[in-house]
Amino acid sequence: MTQAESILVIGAGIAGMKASLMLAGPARKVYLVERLPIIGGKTIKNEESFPNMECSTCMVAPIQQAVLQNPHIETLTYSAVESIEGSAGDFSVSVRIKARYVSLEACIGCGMCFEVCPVTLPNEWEESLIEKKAIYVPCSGSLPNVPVIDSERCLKLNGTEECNLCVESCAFEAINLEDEDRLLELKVGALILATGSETFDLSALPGLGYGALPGVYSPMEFERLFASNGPTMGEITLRGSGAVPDRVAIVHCAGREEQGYCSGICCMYSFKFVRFLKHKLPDVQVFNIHSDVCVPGKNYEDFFRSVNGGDTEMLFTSSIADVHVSGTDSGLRVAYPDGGGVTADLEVDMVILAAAIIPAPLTARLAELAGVELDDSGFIRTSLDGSGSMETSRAGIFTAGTVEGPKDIQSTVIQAESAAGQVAFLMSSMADLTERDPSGKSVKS
Amino acid sequence: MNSIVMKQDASTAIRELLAYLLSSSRVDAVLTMRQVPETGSCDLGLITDPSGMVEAEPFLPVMTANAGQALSSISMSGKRIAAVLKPCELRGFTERVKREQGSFDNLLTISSICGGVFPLEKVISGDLEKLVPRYIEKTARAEAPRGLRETCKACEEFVPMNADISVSVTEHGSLMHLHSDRAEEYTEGFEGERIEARADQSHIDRMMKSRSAAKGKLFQSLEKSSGLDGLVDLFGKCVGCHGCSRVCPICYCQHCDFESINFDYNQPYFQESLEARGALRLPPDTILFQLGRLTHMSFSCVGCGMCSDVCPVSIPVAGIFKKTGERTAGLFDYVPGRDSEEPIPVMVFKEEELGDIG
Amino acid sequence: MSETGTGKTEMTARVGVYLCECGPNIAGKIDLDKVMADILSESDRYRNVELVIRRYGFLCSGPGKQYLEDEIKENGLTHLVVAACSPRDHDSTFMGVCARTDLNPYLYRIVNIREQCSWVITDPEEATERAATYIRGSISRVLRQSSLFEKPLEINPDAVVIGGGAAGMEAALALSSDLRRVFLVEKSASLGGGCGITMPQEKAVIEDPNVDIYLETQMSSVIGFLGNFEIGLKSADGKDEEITAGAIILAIGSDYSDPQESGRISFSESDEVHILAEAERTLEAAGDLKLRDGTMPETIAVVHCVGREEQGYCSGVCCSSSLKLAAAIRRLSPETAVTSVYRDLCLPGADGENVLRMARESGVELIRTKGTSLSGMELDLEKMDGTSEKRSFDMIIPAAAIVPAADTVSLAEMLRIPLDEHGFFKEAHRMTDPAGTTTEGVFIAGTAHGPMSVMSSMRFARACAGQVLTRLVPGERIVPEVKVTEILEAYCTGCGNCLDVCVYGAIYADTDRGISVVNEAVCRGCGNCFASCPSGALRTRHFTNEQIFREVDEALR
Amino acid sequence: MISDKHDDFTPRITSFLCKWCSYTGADLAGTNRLQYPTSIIPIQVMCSSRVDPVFLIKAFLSGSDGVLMGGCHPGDCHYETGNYHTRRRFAILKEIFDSLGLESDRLKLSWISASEGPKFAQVSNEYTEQIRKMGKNPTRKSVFL
Repeated sequence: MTQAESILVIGAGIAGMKASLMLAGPARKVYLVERLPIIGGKTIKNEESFPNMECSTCMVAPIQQAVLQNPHIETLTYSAVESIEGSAGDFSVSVRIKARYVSLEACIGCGMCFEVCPVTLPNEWEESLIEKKAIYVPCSGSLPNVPVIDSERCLKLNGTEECNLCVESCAFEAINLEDEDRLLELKVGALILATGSETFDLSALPGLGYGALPGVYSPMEFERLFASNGPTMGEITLRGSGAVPDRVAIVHCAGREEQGYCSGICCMYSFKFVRFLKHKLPDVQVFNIHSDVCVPGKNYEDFFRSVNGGDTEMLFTSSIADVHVSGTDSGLRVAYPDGGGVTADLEVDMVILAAAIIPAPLTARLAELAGVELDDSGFIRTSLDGSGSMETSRAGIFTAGTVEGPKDIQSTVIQAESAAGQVAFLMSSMADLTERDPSGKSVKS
Repeated sequence: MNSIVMKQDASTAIRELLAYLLSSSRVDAVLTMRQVPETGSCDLGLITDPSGMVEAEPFLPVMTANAGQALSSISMSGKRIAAVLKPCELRGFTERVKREQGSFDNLLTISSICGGVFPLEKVISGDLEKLVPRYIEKTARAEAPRGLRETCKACEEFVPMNADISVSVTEHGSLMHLHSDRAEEYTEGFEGERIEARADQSHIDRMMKSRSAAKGKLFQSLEKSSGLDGLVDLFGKCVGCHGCSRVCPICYCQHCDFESINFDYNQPYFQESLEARGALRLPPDTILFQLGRLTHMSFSCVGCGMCSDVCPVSIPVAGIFKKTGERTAGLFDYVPGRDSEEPIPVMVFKEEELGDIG
Repeated sequence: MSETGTGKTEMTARVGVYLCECGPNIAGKIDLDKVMADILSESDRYRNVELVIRRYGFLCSGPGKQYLEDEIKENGLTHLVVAACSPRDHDSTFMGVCARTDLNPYLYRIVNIREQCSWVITDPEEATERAATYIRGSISRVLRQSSLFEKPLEINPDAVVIGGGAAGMEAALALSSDLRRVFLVEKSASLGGGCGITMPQEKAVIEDPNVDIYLETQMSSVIGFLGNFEIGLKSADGKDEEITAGAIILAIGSDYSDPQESGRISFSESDEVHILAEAERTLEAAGDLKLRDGTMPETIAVVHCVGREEQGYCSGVCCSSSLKLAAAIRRLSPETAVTSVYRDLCLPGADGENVLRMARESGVELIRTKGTSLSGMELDLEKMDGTSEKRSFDMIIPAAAIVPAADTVSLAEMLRIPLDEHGFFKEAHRMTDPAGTTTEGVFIAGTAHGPMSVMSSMRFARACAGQVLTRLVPGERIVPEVKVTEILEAYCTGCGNCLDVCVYGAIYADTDRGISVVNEAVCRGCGNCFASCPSGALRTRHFTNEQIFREVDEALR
Repeated sequence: MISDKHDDFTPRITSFLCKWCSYTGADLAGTNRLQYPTSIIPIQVMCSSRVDPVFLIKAFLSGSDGVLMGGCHPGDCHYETGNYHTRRRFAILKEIFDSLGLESDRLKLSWISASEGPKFAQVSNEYTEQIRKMGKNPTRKSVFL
């Protein structure tokens, strides 16, 4: 196999996985690089996806399995791209595979090592709602189901003390504290950037109380709170008090003004949260404080209607920017200007902020490495010719999913399929050139 | 509804209509009950020559086979056929059409408000001659004739549901109701006064009253054999002949799966199960066979009663199927044989239904 | 084979049963020696079966796999049972081991004695007993499995694109190369579709030597499956032609809803009410929007969300189109006052925000209402503060909803694909396969899928192209699933139950023979048809009644 | 081979689990070490719609104290609509059992998704307890064919 037939996909979320599965085959090898120790991306953080309220794990797990079992995909988890040189058909990429300290081959995922580890840390994958050990898998049901060691917090690795408990607990001799980062030099013909996005940093909106008031939640926190494989095993209980909420306000458009665009999916996930709440807490009262309802496409309005009125009260505000959340003796107060511009008050015990979708912090760095342009919002720019192409400003480098801008899962998959098609086309035209070049010159090295 | 007044008795009138259909070449053949005058023997027959109509006894109150079952392949021959069917036979046929085992395309169906039929044993014993005149008289008065099959006594679906032509007979006379364009078209030119009339509802109501009462009693008698022990009691005498499924209009399979290797047992199974559980119930197949059949077709059971009629050991199969079938069909407001366009419940679904089942 | 006393020749099966210790994960809970002894003690209950039972440390490890491979070869195993972890983890691993030997991988089973036994059952004795039960069930079942063989199929890489609008042309361009022909079939006499403006791809499509364009032509018939379709085309002048292709892309576009459908809007022919798409076209062609009498309107209202209520969805593009049009009118004729009347502004993405800014900057008046009705040229606006206002305009432009094209129904029937609740083609899976349909090899692009922007249409088109480009690689063959359903013709009555429940259209009625026929290349092996067949005429390989019954019987022994 | 060391019996619950959701959910229960009784006998099928009601009858008559059918939640079927068919077939079978006076509680349908490991364990525990209260299946006493 030559570089012309190899592809590098960066990011193993649903876009990266779909693109990899489409491209991998006897004639094409795919390297799938993922920063986290597990694959699956953001989708697997959601118990259910709108609008079908379909179980996300059920939807994604077969895709994850297919990726891991595909002989033509080399999945490099816990890895990062360090440099990208060359041009379409002939890229040289170096990938750093971080020391995992646990052998992907030998470990069977029994989890014995977690129990003995004396170090506890917040589990960021679970939005820090629970803790993990210094040797950990991010969540139950992780794929690959092999832990990593946080080298900065591991007592042995950071030099605090000669702890060897995990090594001793492992019956499989899968843990090697001498493990080191490895650098892998890859020759590939094309790249697909699919590193996803983040949600707006809500602490930048002090008026909404996130961070200061424990009853105020980010969307991802709430997703994990609801998830049956999450920190509370799916029980919706309030941070701190552990009480079950009676009244919940969902504030739309958090960060829209600041970002300067509507993410197009926050209304839908907010309505999904209404379903979540009513499903588990039938007596809960829910309020959606919004100014515009944006539910585009053939599948979304029905969903909105199914919650509107019955399950939630839609409260219109003339200015999201003037919504204010404060703490009271009994819970939280949300103050907002209503349709006539008069300030209304709402007493609740839980607030969920529908945060905007923003570029992931590492997107700019990736763009710089890959030499591709960003758009004004900081997402990777595509379709420079208006044709819907997924090619970036650099030939041979394509992109897919929310790294290109906020979008729902459907559009993410469509982009992944588009990008995969364009890569396949590029590859076949190159192979074609090779065959037909009478001079014998070839793009193959 | 356009109806034709029948001057003579219903059998004669329909015989004449059938002869008319044959002689005017509107149909190629007629399916009807026949009785050979010399011997009194009766069967279901296909007649193509108008002169053969003398043997036709369209409303003979016996069911030698479910005519709906017999009609299956005949109806798909491409020939135009007029068929005289009892309401349950027509419903059975309709259920078969839904399963691609028959077609209404070239068919004129004639049915009547049904007084029920006598068990086959009455035909064999030769008692039929005596019973029929009394039957006609009683049925016209909406009374239950004696000696009918238990299933018929308890049948509440005695009014034809989707016949082209239905016949109603009361003390006040007999009428032929035309329900479809085809009925109008085929009877064009057939002699008889046309009036606007429906079947006499009070007559139907009176019949229904006695039927409902009988059904209540039948179902109640089955309660005694409830539960696993009850089923064992009921089916304990089963000889495993599978006659019930062979005569069933809904059991349309060419080969019964329950007789296939899928349900065969190997020797170690017998031995080990016997050792583990200490007893083996023979004859084989009974409970699984009947439960399996119920899952396959109870919701489509038209209650024709053939299964009970042929059971050599008098197991009330029809009653059981009817009782269960009413419940399984009721889950989906399904009425077997009501309409050939109504989908079979297990072939379709609604996204929102049966809420608390999972 | 061994000779028996009766002179008959009988097969002797050699079943290998390998228990993985998985370190303490299995061996720490389950007494594997006892399991082995229990099963061996009963080995005489299998006729003509020899059991080989062994335990091993880690069967999934490199040495473990090698050990298993050697064992299969050395013992001449005819069947293999591996008692280890979940099939999700290592089913394919051990199938791979079988594939390196003469043992057909489908004569092997994995038994999950870890995730669903040792890890969940507290008591070691109970877990041990349970493991033995599972393994016995699997021995019984594996003996009834049969060898299955993959049958790669040759494919035709060409594609047919139905519809010559933006999506269709984009798909054609994305696909065409010297390795692949594209047949672009358009019902009308010209390319371009419903956008009303000249699409930039048109020239490229016409000049592309690998794209065959069929104008005034419709698809009249189709048979086949992914990689091998035969498609009948009928042209307006009655000419029939048959083409073959490996995939079909549906890009037939959409229509606009009738604004008067709702009853909230009523106007007559003579009123100056023009739907948005018309107004866009006029503005593009003429450079301005005039009233019928040739004068310029002084006031124009653009009414958003017309049809949203009735259709039950937000088309997602009308807000943007409406504001763009409003801004364009203001730019071209600054003396015209333009008012946009909306309920919610749905303007996702950075572009949306730009459009809104442009509209504001160009002086478009924006009015948010709870609802709007129209009678003649007078709008009744229900304001957010609860008051209402009636206003008349010289011209009114309703932004009608995007609705399915008329051909959608007939094409769906021809291709045996379902429609969604709004009458658009239904995707195979809303999230994971949005461009695919339940008929493999048939894809949906553009607004035939649902309302979307031109950019999204082209993305869908490229996604369809992506599916074709990656699945139908010239010179490569495709390997259909082997664990599919087969039909036992002698048992089939042709009742059609199986056809009704199969969402993939994998079963056909052979009316001449009065039976159903399974297209194995299309079947995905779910087994729904099997459960719908009272005759037992269907059999899903690897999940036959006999296999499952034996497993149940053994487990309950 | 039933463990009789407890005063009360250990039910045997034949469980037909669809490959995509409920089997994966059961695996997740294992990964999380959620304990449940030894009663569950899992049989993996591709889709709950593969489970012919006759399988359930067969398991019942073969001496299963309970029969559990697990599938993807309605709307989530890996094969589009399979579980909607399952649901109807199951409803019919329940009704048949009820009408014949058989204990229809010995049949259970449960929608368990791939992430619902805790639900699988909970259903297993609760259903086992329910069956334990009902007592042994009378078909354990003799072989029914």
